[in-house]
Amino acid sequence: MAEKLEARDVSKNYGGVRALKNVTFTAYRGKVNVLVGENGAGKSTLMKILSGSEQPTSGEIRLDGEPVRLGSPRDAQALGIGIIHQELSLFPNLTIAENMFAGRELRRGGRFVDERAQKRRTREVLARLGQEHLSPDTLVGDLPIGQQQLVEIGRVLLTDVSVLIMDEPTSALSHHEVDVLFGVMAELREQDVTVIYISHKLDEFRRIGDWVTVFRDGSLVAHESMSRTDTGWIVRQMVGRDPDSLYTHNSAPTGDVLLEVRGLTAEGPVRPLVDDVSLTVRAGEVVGVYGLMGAGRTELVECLMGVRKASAGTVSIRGAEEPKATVQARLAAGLALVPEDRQRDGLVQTMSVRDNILVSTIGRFARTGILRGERERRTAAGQVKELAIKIPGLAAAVTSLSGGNQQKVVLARALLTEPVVLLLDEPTRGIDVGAKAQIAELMARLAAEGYGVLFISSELAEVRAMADRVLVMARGRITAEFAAADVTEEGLVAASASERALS
Amino acid sequence: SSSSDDSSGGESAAPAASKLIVVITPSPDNVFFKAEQDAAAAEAKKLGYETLVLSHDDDPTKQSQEIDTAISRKAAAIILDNAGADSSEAAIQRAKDNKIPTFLIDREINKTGVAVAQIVSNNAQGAGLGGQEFAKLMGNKGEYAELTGKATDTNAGVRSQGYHGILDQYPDMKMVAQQSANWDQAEALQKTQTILQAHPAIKGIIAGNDTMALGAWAAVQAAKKDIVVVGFDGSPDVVNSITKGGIKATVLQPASKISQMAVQQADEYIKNGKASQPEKQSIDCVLVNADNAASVTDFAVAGS
Amino acid sequence: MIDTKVPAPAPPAARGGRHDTLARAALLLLRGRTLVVLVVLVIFFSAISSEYLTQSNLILMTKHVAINAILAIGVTFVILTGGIDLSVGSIAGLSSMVAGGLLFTGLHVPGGTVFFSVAVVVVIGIVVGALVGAVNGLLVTRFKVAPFIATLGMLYVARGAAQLLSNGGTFPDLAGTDARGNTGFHVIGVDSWLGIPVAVWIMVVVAAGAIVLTTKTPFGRRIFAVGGNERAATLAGIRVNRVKIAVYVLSGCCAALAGLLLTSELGAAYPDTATTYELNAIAAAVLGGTALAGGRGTIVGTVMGAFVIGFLSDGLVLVGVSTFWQSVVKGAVIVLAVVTEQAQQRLQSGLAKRVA
Amino acid sequence: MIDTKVPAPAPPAARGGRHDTLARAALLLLRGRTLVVLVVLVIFFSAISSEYLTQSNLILMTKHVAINAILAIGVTFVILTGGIDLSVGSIAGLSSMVAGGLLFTGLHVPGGTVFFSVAVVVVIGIVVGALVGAVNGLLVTRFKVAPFIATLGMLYVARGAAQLLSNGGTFPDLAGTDARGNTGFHVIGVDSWLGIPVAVWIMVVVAAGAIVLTTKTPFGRRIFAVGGNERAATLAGIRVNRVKIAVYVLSGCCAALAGLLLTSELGAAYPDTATTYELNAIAAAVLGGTALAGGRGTIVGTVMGAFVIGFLSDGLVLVGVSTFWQSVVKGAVIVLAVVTEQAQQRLQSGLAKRVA
Ligand SMILES: Nc1ncnc2c1ncn2[C@@H]1O[C@H](COP(=O)(O)OP(=O)(O)OP(=O)(O)O)[C@@H](O)[C@H]1O
Ligand SMILES: Nc1ncnc2c1ncn2[C@@H]1O[C@H](COP(=O)(O)OP(=O)(O)OP(=O)(O)O)[C@@H](O)[C@H]1O
Ligand SMILES: [Mg+2]
Ligand SMILES: [Mg+2]
Repeated sequence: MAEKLEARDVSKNYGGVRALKNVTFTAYRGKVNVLVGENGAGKSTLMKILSGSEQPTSGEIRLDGEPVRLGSPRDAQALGIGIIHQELSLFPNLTIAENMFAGRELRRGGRFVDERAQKRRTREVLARLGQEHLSPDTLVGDLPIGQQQLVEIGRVLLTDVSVLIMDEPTSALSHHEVDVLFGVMAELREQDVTVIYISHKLDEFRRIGDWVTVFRDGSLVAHESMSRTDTGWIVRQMVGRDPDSLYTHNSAPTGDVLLEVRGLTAEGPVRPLVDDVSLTVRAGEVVGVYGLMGAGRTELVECLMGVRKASAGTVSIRGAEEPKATVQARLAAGLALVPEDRQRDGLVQTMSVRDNILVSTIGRFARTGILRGERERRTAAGQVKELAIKIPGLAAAVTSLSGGNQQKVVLARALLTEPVVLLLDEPTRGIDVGAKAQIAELMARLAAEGYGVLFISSELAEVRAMADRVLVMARGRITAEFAAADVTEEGLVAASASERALS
Repeated sequence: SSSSDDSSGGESAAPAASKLIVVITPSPDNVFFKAEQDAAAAEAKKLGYETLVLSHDDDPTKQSQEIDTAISRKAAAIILDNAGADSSEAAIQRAKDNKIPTFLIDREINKTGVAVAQIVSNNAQGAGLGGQEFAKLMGNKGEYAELTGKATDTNAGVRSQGYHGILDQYPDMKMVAQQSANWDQAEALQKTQTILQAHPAIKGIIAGNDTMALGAWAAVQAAKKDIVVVGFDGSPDVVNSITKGGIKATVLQPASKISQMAVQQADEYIKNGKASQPEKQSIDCVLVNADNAASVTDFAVAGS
Repeated sequence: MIDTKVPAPAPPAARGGRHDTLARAALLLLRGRTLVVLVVLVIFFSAISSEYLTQSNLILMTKHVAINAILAIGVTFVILTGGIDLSVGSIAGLSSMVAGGLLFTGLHVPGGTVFFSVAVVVVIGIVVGALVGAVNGLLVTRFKVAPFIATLGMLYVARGAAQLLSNGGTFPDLAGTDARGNTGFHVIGVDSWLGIPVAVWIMVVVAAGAIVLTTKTPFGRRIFAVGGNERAATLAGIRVNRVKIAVYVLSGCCAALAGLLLTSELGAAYPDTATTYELNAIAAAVLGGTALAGGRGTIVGTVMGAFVIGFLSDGLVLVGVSTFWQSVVKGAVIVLAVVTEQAQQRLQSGLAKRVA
Repeated sequence: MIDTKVPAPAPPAARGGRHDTLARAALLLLRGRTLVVLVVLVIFFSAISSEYLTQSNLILMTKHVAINAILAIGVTFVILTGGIDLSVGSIAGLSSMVAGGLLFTGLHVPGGTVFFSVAVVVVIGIVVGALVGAVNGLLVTRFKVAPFIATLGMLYVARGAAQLLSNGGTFPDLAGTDARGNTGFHVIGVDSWLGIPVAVWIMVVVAAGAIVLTTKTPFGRRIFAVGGNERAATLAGIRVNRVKIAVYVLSGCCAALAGLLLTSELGAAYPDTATTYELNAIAAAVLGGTALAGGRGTIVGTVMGAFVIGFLSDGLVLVGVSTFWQSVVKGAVIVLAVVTEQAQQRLQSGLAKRVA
């Protein structure tokens, strides 16, 4: 088997943090090389080094056996290495077509941009990704995050790459889109392209991967042909324990209705984004909302939280209607939201871990108007311990955490507001199995303590495992409802493609 | 002078259709220019003209655009306190090309034959008076500082030279600091305070105009020192200070009188099609000190 | 400062509808945004003064607009990348003084004084602007100085340099002499061609070039990319630093050109040329819909913005509003124009929905 | 303009090391950032002039710094939320004229003229600043006008209003009379207490208050959150609009206070008071490490920045540098100070690594 791209003895330090410790990693030509590991294990760091956007502290990179210098993303591109970054790197102010060709525009007459050709090829790529209905002239900033991810993927497909790195490309994709993407990857493999694929979705990558490499704590702990592994083995390598109790299922008895939504509607540019939605969440209940990308689930929770204006409908919390529909009022009434896009809506990037955890409830830490630092520190430290957030210190910049740990910071903030009903929008997106298990456990625990939990997920396995009750959304409407016992994959998939509202 | 000929020459100016006189001066937030504007506008009204009063804020470009406006409104005449001796010429020429006569007040330009009249107070003579009085007040000896106006303004240079024409003749008078305070009161205050730090033995401060003199005086008062301050303009605030024994002297420019003269000459020019006076007319300044301050009102000394 | 105020334009209409020709027309009108404000201004002033809407006054006002429009176009390039250029007024002053000095006193070299032809002087003036712009660009990219600070520093340095060139004095006569072979500087600022001032032609050429550059070339796309998401631009292999340096150079060139036009019009170069013009230039860009956060804006909008500001100022002068009120009205209109635009945009996306 | 230039602070040292006491000391020194520039300036000027480092000159320079520092503290609040306030100079001018008018001509009411005591006049002056700030805040929040434009408009409007109050004139004498019960305005700008000018005491109080507000109160945290990520702040339940209005009001109050100090010191109110002071105030904030993108900065840094600018300007006057060179040097030092800071920060994070 031919080694295509190798990292030899690579280390990377960020200040005091050792993100990679003497890692030697090999990607084979014409194979799908899967990389897995817990949040913060160093996967993205290695990929950034292989694509030229970070420099290793020590070690060397070899391409086709030759040592190469990857001083910038340009160098890597010139050598045929393309990457889809974990954090989307698109231009919200440009159209899809412009995004696809940013930095390498097609030219006409040598001097001008050939827009026609760009749009044509953009349409081709969109069609290849099953998005033929998207116009190349749409502004990327107007797209939901899932379609943005597809644009990001499309951009790399347009280049002539011999190595394609994909850092969690499917985190925002629906089942169907993942299938399309895997089809594309299979084609690429046929064309002898080397794919490096990072994912936290065990069941997914087992379908496509040829080789699997496991990272833990900045080191490479295992490297094996996919056929010689099973899910249990991978999880054992990752978290160092047995995977039997991955998802904790809630078993708390249900109590009073905590959240009651009647006829909630939010207008959209074309049709209502949220269309006459009614639902209830009871104490001790974990309700999952399943649906495809664009189903309007994010909009639903945004309306509930008061970030988005509803045009009709009522929201009652603990039996009392909350008419003001501002974020403050809904927070006070007992709702808290962990948003889907943590970079955009969750984190305050300029603040420390501590300040991010406390920002919603900061008013509580003041006596006669002055903050009490010790209480702040203790509370934040308590949350860090409770949610097992991996941080260098409370004063560390929140941007220096890995994605999963950032997610936990936002969760910690929401929990501090002492909500009655917790709204979680894709809480497990980009989170490793260990953390997923923790979040499942946490949801179960909260339910047991008498909270209500409403969570959004696009992963079938996850909704099935974690929810007591599953609502399915399509085109802004609730199209089906299942009790935990009755959930079937077929039922969910059929309902999420349904046109008819559940009456 | 010879220049008045070519401007009044053959063009038998048909009685101007327009009865509009455009008055353009620096910003009226300096009382001096305010007095200038008011006097010109009043005189023009008295003679039956409409007026358009504009301010160029010492920006020749803005002035040029305002002259364009005067041209497009077909003004009968322009009364102008210009924004720069050299940078105003082209615009005035443009007015002339469009048969609109310009009457300069307060500040000259470096060329003749473009404007019909240049009625200015004699800054050099005035500065001489101011310098003399300053030397006398200092007893012809001691350290002093000078605050000059905006370096790009001609009058700042003329006045400074006028002061030095006198002061440099006294070997015992020593200028230890010279700074531009850009005609500004607050800047004069802070710069004077700093200068007094560097040179505690200073006995006098001579300023290029009255606002700077007021700023310097505030600094002197705060430092509780006995220092002679002399200004230039004859503005009411400084005259008032002189009567109270604060600032010691200033040089009065007859602003209102100059404006009135300019409007009257414009009126004659409009009616007769030629200039009644030579182009360059210089009006002498008057020294104001404790002796005559009481008789000064609105830029004029009673009885002069 | 992050400015997320400018709402994303509504997604383009996908399907045609029937009875909405009216809504469609209204939409077209509203897309013209700043144009509406301009039209209101013109109607207002021509109601007050019969002189306002004459051909000669319109030409005159357009000539006055030209200077600010050229400055504003340069600044727009910089703002599109997410930067700002506060030094354009000072650059205009500096290149004015350089050109003035070369025309009036010539260049002293060992063995005498050299005079250049007007064309060479103009080129040198623009090169000076480009160089100062390059320094701004280097400060922002290589030395990582915030654009606001780098160009604020340059505002002082370039102005000081302009004053030092003549020790504060004015170069009074730029007509040149035949003997020196440097006559004709008045052409760009004073003369007309086909009844339109040359300065206006120059503005048209600059604007046309800038429109092509921003909308039709790869470089233009990269400007928007850098302003939209700098990190993504780097990852996409765009040489972000080069793009940034280039926009400051462009801005410097435009500023220098504006300074030369002003100087030619005045027939004299003085070191305070174009003081505080940077604020008007930035205001024109933002009035025209350029977002200070970068990534959004058009040259056409900027030029419209310059027209609004210029037609307003000249109108106030023409009808004889007092200086103090001019200041108040100008400030109020700048704000109102933007507020109106917000309202328009809301209306616009409402209409877009109906049309769709 | 997005400014991501200020690198994230290095993570604090997690584990102690042994032989790095030296590195640790160097690190402490470098955390003082702007302080280093200030020290260099002081050493430089006192080497040239023996008067520079005298007690009386230090007191005087600090008094001059006070005005700009107070303006800059106000502006810092606004910049921390990601906005900008260009109107502070004009607000200072307006409140100066309001106070001057009340002291000199009194308030005309039906039946006569009312004079207020100095304390009341000062309060009214500050309330005027607060109101103008509130208008800025409303424009930015409710009408969604970009802060740059809203406050640029206000720059013109407030200045015009100040001029209209006296029709351009100066209120020459603010001493008041016993009969009117309005003497004592000189206290804040002229007098001293314990050998230190009252203006300096006021600056110390304002700075102390601002430090407590930004670092020790929930409101301060919210300012940083809004500046760091407005959407996240909204979702975290922060009333973003209230916070923004509040910072503009604070900025208006600080500007008004600075205007009153300046007026008291001059003993006269004129409508051009504090023209263009906004640039110095913003420069001080940015020199002190405040990021124009919002979310990062300290009041201590801002005050240090004001000291750098003030000590530099006064030093140049003291040693008798010509006006033109003052402009050049000032611009160069502003840029250099920021460049130096970049270098320091790189060095600093290098050291932090060693210490960690
Ligand atoms: N710019 C940075 N500064 C400091 N530390 C960093 C930086 N980037 C990453 N790290 C640290 O490096 C380690 C590895 O991070 P990396 O992003 O590579 O993890 P990952 O395996 O991709 O995790 P995830 O699955 O959550 O994406 C983490 O501990 C993280 O905190
Ligand atoms: N494929 C699509 N075609 C047309 N419009 C779409 C599509 N995808 C998304 N949208 C638009 O975005 C809206 C909601 O998208 P969004 O992704 O926020 O919903 P969601 O259910 O939260 O999905 P996600 O799984 O991404 O969280 C849709 O109602 C629609 O207006
Ligand atoms: Mg990662
Ligand atoms: Mg969603």
